[in-house]
Amino acid sequence: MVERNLTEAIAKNKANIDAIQAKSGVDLKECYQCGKCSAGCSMAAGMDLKPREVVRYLQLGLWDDVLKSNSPWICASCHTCVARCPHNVDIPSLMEAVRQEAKRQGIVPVKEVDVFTNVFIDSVKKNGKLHDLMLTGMYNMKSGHLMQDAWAGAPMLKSGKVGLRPHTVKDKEAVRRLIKNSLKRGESK
Amino acid sequence: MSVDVEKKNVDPNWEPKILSFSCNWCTYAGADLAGLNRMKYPENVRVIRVPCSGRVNPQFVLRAFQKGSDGVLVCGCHPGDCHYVTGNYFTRRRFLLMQRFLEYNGIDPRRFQARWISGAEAGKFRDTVTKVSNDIKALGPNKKFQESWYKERGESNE
Amino acid sequence: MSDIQQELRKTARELLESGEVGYIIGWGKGRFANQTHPIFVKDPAKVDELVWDDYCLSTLAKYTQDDKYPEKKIGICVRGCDSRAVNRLIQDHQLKREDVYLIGIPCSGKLDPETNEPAKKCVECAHRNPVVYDVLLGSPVEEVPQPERFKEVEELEAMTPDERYNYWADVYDKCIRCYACRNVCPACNCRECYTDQYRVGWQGKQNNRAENQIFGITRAYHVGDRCIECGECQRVCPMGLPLMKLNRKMLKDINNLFGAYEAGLDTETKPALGHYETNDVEEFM
Amino acid sequence: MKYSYYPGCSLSSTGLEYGLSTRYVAKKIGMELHEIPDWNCCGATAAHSMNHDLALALPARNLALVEKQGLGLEIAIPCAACYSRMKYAIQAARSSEKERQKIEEIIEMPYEAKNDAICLLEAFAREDAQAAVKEKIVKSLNGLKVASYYGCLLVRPAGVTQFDDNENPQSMDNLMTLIGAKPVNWAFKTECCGASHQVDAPKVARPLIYNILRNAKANGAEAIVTACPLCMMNLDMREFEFNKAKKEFDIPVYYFTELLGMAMGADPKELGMEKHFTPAVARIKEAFKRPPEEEKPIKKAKAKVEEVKEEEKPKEAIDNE
Amino acid sequence: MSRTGVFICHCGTNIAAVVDIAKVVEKAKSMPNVVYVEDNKYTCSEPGQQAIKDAIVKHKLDRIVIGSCSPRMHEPTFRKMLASTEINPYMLEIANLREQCSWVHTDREKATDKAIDLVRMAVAKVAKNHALFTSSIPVTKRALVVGGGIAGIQAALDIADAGYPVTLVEREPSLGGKMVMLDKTFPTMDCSACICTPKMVDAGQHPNITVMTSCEVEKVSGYIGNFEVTIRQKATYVDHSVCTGCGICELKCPSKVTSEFEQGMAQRRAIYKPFPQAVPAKPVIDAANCRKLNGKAKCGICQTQCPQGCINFEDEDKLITNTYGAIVIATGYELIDWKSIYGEYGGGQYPDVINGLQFERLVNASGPTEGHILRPSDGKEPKSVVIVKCVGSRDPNKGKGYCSRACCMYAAKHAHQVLEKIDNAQCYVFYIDVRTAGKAYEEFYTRTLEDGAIYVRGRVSKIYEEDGKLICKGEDTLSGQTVSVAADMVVLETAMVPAAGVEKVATLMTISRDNDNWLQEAHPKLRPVETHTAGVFLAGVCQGPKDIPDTVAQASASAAKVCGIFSKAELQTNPMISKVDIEKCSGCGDCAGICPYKAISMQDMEFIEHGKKITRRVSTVNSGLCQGCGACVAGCRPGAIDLLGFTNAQILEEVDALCL
Repeated sequence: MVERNLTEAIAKNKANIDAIQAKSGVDLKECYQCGKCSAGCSMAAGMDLKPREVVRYLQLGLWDDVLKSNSPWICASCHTCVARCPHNVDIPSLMEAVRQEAKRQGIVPVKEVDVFTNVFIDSVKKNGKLHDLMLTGMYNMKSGHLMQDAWAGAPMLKSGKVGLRPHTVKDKEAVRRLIKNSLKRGESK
Repeated sequence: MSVDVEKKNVDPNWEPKILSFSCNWCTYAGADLAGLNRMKYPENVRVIRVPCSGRVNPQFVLRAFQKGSDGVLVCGCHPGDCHYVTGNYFTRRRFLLMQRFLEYNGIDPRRFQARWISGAEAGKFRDTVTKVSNDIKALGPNKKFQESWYKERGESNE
Repeated sequence: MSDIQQELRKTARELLESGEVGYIIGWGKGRFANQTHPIFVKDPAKVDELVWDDYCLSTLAKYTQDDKYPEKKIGICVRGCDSRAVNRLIQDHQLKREDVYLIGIPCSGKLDPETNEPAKKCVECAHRNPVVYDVLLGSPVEEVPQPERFKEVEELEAMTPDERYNYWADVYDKCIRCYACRNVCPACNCRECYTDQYRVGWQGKQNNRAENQIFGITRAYHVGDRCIECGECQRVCPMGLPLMKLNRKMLKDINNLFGAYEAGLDTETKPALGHYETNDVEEFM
Repeated sequence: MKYSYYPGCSLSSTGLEYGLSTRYVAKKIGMELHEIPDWNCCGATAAHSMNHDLALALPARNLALVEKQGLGLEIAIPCAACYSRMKYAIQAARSSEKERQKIEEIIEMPYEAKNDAICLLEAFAREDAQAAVKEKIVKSLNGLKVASYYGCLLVRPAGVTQFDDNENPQSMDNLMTLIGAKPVNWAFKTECCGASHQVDAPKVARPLIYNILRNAKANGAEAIVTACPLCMMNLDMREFEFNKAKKEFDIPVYYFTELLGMAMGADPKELGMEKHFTPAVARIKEAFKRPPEEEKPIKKAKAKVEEVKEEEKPKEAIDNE
Repeated sequence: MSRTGVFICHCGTNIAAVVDIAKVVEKAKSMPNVVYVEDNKYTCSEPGQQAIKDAIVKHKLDRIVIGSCSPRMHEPTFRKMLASTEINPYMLEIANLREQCSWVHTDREKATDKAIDLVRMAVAKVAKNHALFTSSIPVTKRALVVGGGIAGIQAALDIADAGYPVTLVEREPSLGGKMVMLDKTFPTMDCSACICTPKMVDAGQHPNITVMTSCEVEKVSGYIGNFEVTIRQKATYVDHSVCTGCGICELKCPSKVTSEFEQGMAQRRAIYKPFPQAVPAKPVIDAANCRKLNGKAKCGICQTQCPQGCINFEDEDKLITNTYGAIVIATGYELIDWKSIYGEYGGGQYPDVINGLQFERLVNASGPTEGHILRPSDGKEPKSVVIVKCVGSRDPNKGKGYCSRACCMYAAKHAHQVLEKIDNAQCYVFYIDVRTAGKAYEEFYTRTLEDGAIYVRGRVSKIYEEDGKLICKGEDTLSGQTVSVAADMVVLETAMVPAAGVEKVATLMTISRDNDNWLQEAHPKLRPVETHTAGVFLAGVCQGPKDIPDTVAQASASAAKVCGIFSKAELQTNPMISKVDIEKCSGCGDCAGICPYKAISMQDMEFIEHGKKITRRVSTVNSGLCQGCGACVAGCRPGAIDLLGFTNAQILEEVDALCL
């Protein structure tokens, strides 16, 4: 690990880190690094930076490491960490803010999660409701895991759990408009 | 003959004279603590030390306005923390009524304030004093209830 | 009206003759038909001077303060407001219940001598029947609820601070500091009023607007939580100052802040400034 | 027991049996569920992952439709993800006037956040529902050891859901005792099941399911009961997947409404129970055939005896045992 | 005409740096009644005070105004100085030119104007001052100590050794408090019983100490030197004057109850001594669980078995009232109820997850397991023990925000005891920090490391039972790894919280509490054992979490304060109290209703009015009880009652001086 120059890192990234705190409503100074969040995190095993370390890196101004880390994408936002945190540090919101900022900068460490989100929203944009067949079909194709969970396809079709015809919302237009409005507003913020 | 001095152009370097009654055990100690921490606040407030905010007779507030004060601030311990156990409960009732009565008689509500400030709340003392003197500096000199009003205008209805 | 007057005179004669009462305070006629004045009847023969008509306006209870240590009981005619005045004096320990014999007379309101219209204080009266008495002449009258008890106060409150100041400035400019309001008020029962203590420095004697304002506001503040709303101060004021608007403002705030309150209905309910509740309204945090 | 009803996308697809069993049990106990006309998908994790406003707008449209429906009822929501998103939307709209107007602008519909939302489990956990369920029970699970699994979104974040305890919830356990099952005291009641990460991050998410099943098995669970279609699919499908590789777990997974339905005498097909991955019908049928538990009734009997003794000699105290 | 002297202090540069002293001196000369003005670099210093004394003589001054620091600082000093001159110490007013002027303002000109105003106000007020004289009140030289833990015992012993009688009140059936429950004490590892029980016995047998166990303070009135305290002696149904403590009754008693002393890990009888070395070593009956007293059965075996016949079932609470000169409060603490807060640690469903005091009982020789560390669930010896620190402490979200100070050290002690008593045991300590701020504390911690305790830095997130093991999931933040430990037993070092019922004691003594409910000391650094109520002192953890050395130090400190009061024959009362002008008083009684100290009573007095002898009701003030708050003065409409030192005239003068 190359030696990290903190004076530089903090000077360079102070603005970004203040912005992330404002967006997520988290005050990084409140965390005294007790580790209870990492210990209780169900997805910690798969994260390169565990929740406490994400907060620590941001406290030290190491912004780029956090942007490139897969943790914000692996986080299942199950809220175990914030429920047990002595200072109520809202890590799920922090992870969400970092994920959206990384996406904005085109950094996607876990392609599958991004694909899944986009395919999900596309399906809702199309029918107003989620169409499972389209979700798994498009996801497998776009993520490259063509045969993932294929074995489950047959039983699902047989039991009628997954139908060819999507369930749709009559006023699909209203749903599409509200999705467009939200995303348009998103860019401006 | 009305008195409408309030809203006219207030000359900028006029300094209001604000009187504050502070209870010895809490607010006066808080004010001293503000001094200890070298906090800064405007010079317009003069503090009269009283043993308890319960000692402050509402007539003193009337007297202050009559003799030319531009604002009055009564401070004491938080209810429940009074060194004399129940002093500030009476203060609260007396000034809940006097505050409304002054307003009813035409005094601008911002000219009379009461606050609970404990011995540890040096910051709150500074902020309260700063806010009160800025409010009153904006309001301009108080001409209501004042004896001096006669001297200036020469009118008398003796 | 006259049969109550007969009964009043009969009761007075019996009381005086039995010696139970040293003298009786009631209303008597002067030169003018539309006026009465307080009289003190000692001699049973003179009971016919006592009258009961539409012009018995003055409150009699305060006169007991001139004879604080009577040998015998003092008889007083008490209407609704007088009886509350007696309660007021008893609660302030200036009068003992056993020193007075109260002749209760339900009152359906008196007339203002100048206008011959019902007197303002009677129109606004919420307790026409005596709340305490030893004997009751005639049957109780029907009470008139007063929903607009604080209407005048609300009208003033609607004004801007400057308008209000100018309103009161005009009022206080007229005050001549005759202290009639203080002398007639049952709540003003101090041995030595603060206005007479010039050496302590409370209040100047000058008759200018500032001093008048200080006197007016201080007196209203002193009696505010014990005022029985008898309206005498306003009635007797030679300059016609709207003093009840001051007292009612205090009572309105006491009602809003500390709960419904009417003074003098009994001798137990404590005046608002004499006690406190730990969960009073909090505005000074 | 009248509610507006928001089924959510899963109940007409992967959570088919949850929809069927909910309908069955609701009808049985007379709980009216008025489905929201033309509701749309709540966006679940994808929406809030993509954009904060989208996450509020999608559920808000449904909430606005409920207000248009005008029944003024609470909204019962079976799926934990939809329930959580709806709660966030209501809380956001009520937090400030500015926020409420922003939501109205996005969804282009009037919305005053009048109605409250509760999860379906809370609807059944309420006094009136429990009493109604008790009346309709015809069969008992005779002490079947059931581990109730709540997942995370039902009980966390506590500030938003305000439902049961977020470390050791009991509401589903109480329902299970109603139908004769014996709730298992296990530790993974509220551990996360990985939700959509079972699809887009399987390597990391799979062990979560394994740990839950392992702890349930270690504590002697004969069945797991859930109240969320995503947890149900993950547990049921992935257990089947583990067992395909190496037969390790024999813990069928149910919706609590399925078990309630069975206890009310429903036929498994009516509830769609045969659609599970891990075979589920057998275990329930076997439980019904079990001898009713001995010790519970006897204890009751003994209590009765003691009561009698006290009644006989109320005056002078019982001499020391 | 009064001759006022004004003395303006530079206070080095503290005042002079901002306030133009010369201008203030100049202006002061023209103020009414001022005949002499002088400024001085350090007025409070010896030469400064001497300068004032000389000026008094030279200029025949009779009133003094000093413009200096806050009166809260040096008013007593200057009053003492005046006591040695022929001016009455109360003919003095102080203008606060430092804390409320020079230190808080920067603009020199405005600050100087303010200083002049403040001096003018003081000069105006001093013109109306009167000579005031203290009166003396008797001191009952008997102390009351509330709480029989080590703090209370130590305070009582020190006061008693100084020769004054002490009443030591303890609500439990025996002295000892929490310390006597412990096994060993850090850092010396000497056995707690060996150093605590001898002190308990000394207190029990000390001629000057009256031990009152199973008692609670019921009512307190009065003031320093004359506290009237009513103590409720709860019914114990055993006549301790006759009982020899033979213990037959305890053996025979049929009903078993979980023992509070043993932290619920052992049983006791309905008639019991909490622990063998109890002082007094005599049993009491717990009415709630005694079958005879709670009506469940006729029983009464203990009565029939008792050779001395000291069991009396008709015993009732007794109220004992006495006067005391000073009170020491030592009500101690209890551990936070972690079970209702920490569901993630099992919420109490795992019997082998215990708290610090339960561990102390396990490892204590007279405990339920005679000192062998055995698991409460199956009685087996735990081979792997996890200790979790800061449970409830430093956790504002779920528990308390503060650090409980002592747990770092007793956690190390527990680890040491586990490794010492259980062969080839393994002990893991989950910590955030190790705070060893005491003599030989760091060495004690290092020794525990050398014993082989593994310190893992990180809070435990979840504890759950699987396959007979307690799995503790945590993170070692130093290595960044999430870790888990399979333990046989877990000890949670939980936060200290004030003892239940401390609110009642605080309200009785009119002392306030901080926002964590600890009793509020007068000043955290300068007056840690005093309270704002004169004559009431604090000792031990009731004032905040601390360990035994600090507790004992505070106990002796409060004893010294008490002896300070008792060393004087009489106490000087505060002369600035209310006084009634009976001519103006109409006897309305409003003031009596306002006084919080019941210092005002209405008396009938004889007067001659208009030649007639009459008796009239007037208000009278008890100079001992009145604390000088003035609430009555503001409630008196004609100003018949006035507060000496802050009379209406004085304050009106001050207001006028400020505004002209």
